[in-house]
Amino acid sequence: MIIGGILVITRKNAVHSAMALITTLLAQAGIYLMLYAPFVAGVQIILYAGGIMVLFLFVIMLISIERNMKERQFNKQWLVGIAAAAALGGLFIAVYTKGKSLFPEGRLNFDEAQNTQGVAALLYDQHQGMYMFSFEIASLLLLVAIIGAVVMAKKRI
Amino acid sequence: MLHISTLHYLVLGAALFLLGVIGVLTRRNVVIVLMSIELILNAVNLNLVAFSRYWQGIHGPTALHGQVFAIFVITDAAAEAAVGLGILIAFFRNKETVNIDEVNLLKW
Amino acid sequence: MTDPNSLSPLDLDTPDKTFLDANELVINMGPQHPATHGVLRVILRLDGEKVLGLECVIGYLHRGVEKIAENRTYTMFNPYVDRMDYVAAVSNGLGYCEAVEKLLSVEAPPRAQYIRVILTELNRIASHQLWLGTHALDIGAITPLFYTFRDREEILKIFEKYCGARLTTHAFRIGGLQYETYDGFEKDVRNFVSFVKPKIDEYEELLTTNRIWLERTKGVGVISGKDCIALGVTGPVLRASGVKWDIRKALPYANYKNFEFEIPTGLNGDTYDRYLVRMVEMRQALRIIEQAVEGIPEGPIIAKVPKVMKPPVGEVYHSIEAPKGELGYFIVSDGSTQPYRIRVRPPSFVNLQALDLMCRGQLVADVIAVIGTLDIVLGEVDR
Amino acid sequence: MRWLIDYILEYLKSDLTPGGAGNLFWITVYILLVFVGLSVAVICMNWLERKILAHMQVRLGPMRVGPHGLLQPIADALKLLLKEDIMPAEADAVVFWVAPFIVVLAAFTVFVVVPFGPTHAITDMNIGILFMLGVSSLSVLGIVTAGWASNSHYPLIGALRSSAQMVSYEVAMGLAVISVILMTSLNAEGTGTLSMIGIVQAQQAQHTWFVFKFFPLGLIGFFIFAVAMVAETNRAPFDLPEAESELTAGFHTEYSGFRWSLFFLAEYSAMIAVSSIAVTLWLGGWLRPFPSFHGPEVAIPYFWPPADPSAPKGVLDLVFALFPGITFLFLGAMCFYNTARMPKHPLLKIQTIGLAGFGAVLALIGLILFVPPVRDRVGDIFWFAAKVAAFMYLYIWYRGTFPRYRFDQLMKVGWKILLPTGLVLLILTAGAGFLEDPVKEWLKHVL
Repeated sequence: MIIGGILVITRKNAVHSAMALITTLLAQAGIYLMLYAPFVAGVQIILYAGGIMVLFLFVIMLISIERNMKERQFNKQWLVGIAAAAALGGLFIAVYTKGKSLFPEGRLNFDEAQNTQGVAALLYDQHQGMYMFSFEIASLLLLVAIIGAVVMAKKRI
Repeated sequence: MLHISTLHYLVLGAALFLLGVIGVLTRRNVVIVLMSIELILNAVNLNLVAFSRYWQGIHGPTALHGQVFAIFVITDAAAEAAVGLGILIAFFRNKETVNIDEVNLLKW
Repeated sequence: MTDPNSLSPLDLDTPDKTFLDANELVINMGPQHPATHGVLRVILRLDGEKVLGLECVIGYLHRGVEKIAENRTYTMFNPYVDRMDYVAAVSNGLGYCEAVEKLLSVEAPPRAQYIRVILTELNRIASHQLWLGTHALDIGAITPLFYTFRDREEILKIFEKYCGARLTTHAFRIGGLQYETYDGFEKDVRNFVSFVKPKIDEYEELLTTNRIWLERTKGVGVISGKDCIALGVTGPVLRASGVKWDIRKALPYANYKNFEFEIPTGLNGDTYDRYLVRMVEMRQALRIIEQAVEGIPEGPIIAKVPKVMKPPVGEVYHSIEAPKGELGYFIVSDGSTQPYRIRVRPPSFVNLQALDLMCRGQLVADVIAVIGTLDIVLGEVDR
Repeated sequence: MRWLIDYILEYLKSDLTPGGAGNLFWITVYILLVFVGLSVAVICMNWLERKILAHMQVRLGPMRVGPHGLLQPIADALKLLLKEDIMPAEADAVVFWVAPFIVVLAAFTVFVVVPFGPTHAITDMNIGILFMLGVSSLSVLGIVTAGWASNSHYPLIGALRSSAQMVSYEVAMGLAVISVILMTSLNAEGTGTLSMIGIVQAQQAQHTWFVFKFFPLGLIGFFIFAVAMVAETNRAPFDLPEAESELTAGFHTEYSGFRWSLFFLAEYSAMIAVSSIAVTLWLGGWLRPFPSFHGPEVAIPYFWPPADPSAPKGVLDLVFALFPGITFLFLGAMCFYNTARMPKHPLLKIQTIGLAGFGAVLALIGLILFVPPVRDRVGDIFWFAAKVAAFMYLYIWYRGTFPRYRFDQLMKVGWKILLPTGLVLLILTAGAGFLEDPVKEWLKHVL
């Protein structure tokens, strides 16, 4: 997964990057399964790997990339960028070493079959569902995104 | 046998996040920058799901708030990718490049 | 009618700058393309999938038939015409023989006339069947091809029994026929008529009300009657645009005036109408054949023609209604045994000129449908 | 050694899928079985398509290799394997190599959750249908990359077309599937299921196939899915990506030999996969026709008692249980009939013997299927396979009958007809499910 991530940001060819990202995403779906989150895993496969990545590949193919490949791949602030990232990494390491004792070791086993229903209950149920409103907002967001994307990409409106 | 605890997932998430950050900050190709953003979102998702499981350990199997959040994040990522790529196409049509350094005009 | 600012083939070399934003994308279709019916090359100017214009590049099958005629005697040239529109060889032969007969001022005896009509109409059906099969194949329906080929086989069998050849028949001679009909010719023809009638219903059943077929053909490649006349388009294409023009009725040749038949016309001039017109034409051809078989008179099959043909000095133009449109022969004689010049007016060649007009504003997939519906034979286009 | 045998035998007593029981040995066995079965099915499908299409088109089809061309697919496979594997010089080597494998992997992985019977599935995932849709959508990636890596115009256009087509029709497909998932939730607890086995069990519990549920609604959903699945697998009349008259062969134009055969394999197994989704969701999966009618209980036919004493003992049960065996016997009899019709010619002697042998094998399989333990276990698989086979026949039939859609028309059908219909259907299904019980109550009240 990490290898996939590294490949994503280092490949010259955008298609190769996309393939690496797909690998990463699928690996992540596997990790979700390990975390007893099969519904999220399924959504991950359908939406990310099946939907978003196809979109990416589409765009990569629409815009010709041959010329870009000959150009410099990294921008001028690459040193600064890596330094910033390293600083962030240092922060993470510090936090995790400090907080290591907070997390319990050991495995928890749950009934997988309840997962989807549980997620759905949180989203839709009248009594426990606390995310109903957010869900509607998300659908609105998607609508806005559709309109935005169409407006942006259309040649003549 | 080493048991995988929440921390391991967090570390993995952090690593992915860092890779994403590096990608966003250093690459010039807009497509790859967008893909790096996806990577960041995924890292966050991983954390959310891992925490959700941690939370389940404390509050019982129906405490799936993290997973619900992850689904929201995926939704958001889809919207972001669509709009981002739309902008990219519009941009490419006008300037015939996908180089992010060239994106320096507020209007054309 | 080529557009003066249409591009020359050389323009293909200019690279399409951007795939996405190219206002014009130039694509070369053919000459080795499965849907161009042989060796037609079409240069398409596209906006996305929309056709802005196109240019046909022809000549890949040029054999100089007209030039050959100048070095052959009238009799010797007769077989060559079969090779032009090789799916309707009998019609070509009929046109040529009648043109020369006109030049010589002879007339074929009535028995020969009747048999000529039968064979020509049989060939019209065969040609339309071949067109239907390949046209449907281009649009994606594979099955009609096999049905039409199965039934066309029966026609070819009759030809083979009659003159020994299936495709390039060389059935007629100047002045009449070479061969007397074989025993059972009339029975074969009658059997064929009753055999093929339900088969035509079968083709129609497969296609006429097929939703996808309707969507692919209705409103595709529309051409108005006025444009057809301006471009000289003839045949089913012209009739589908609503112009009632059929040389068999308008300038009767052979003995078509003896037969009762109708000329189908379309309303919209689109691909679907052309399809319907051809389907009706097949039925009308069967009607003519039925009448002709009933009325074959006894008598000689060839008029008195000199062994060595030396037509008087002069020129003659004679045209017939071939399956694809008006097939005309313009013959100039200098009094010798060889024609001074023969010019063929091939229907396919003239009809092909309408392709550009019919395809403008359509999609790429429609270009294939339109090429199919024009029913061109490259052997005739290039000669 | 002892524990291993126990481990193996233990599973046979359980009524779980191997994945559910967590039994690695049987998982492996099932995976191998499914893989081999699928490959054989693809081979049969190849032969059948050529034969059936040929007979629809008044031709004979393959007749040379083996009796009635029975060995033709094997000859084809051999030819493909021995062919030179050409890679265009300008192609992107890695992607070009990987693309066919992505497609094949996506097509085969789907079968992990396909339920051939209540216990005959590799595993029963609780997100089964989601998994199937997701993984089958991954094949788009393979197709896009294949088209792109070929670095040629026609494959690229073909790939773009086919991916646009697949993505569009996935939406309609998903809506139709959701309406079924809604139907599964109409039970006492009010909880639906995404599991493939669960969906079939819901149909069993509700005593109806979902095609007939809420009468026109289930049928409409099924129809939407049936159209979308043809488009999804790029078959006629939606075979634009492979439109020969326009784009030669679509995204796999530049492929040859083994790699091309992988695409071929993937196409056919994807067809089987989507058909099995349709069968599971609408046509009651492994359930035999009229699963809730057992007929009068009879004792006479019980000279072959079923292995499971608790199984229903109706006449209909027995009749349907004998079906698989009878089918194979019938096929065997057909072979013998054709053997008798074979022209008597010394050159055809081997062919005649081969056909007779094939008939004998089929008849033997038929006889084995009558043996009670086998009969009980195989019945489910037989019905499932029979329903899938009906879909395969439909595929061939479409191909023989329909012209091809134009690309804009295809998109119009997907977005303007199927998608709105699917949305309305979803709302109506939800409404019907909501109103079902009140209306029943009301009717009881009124009557």
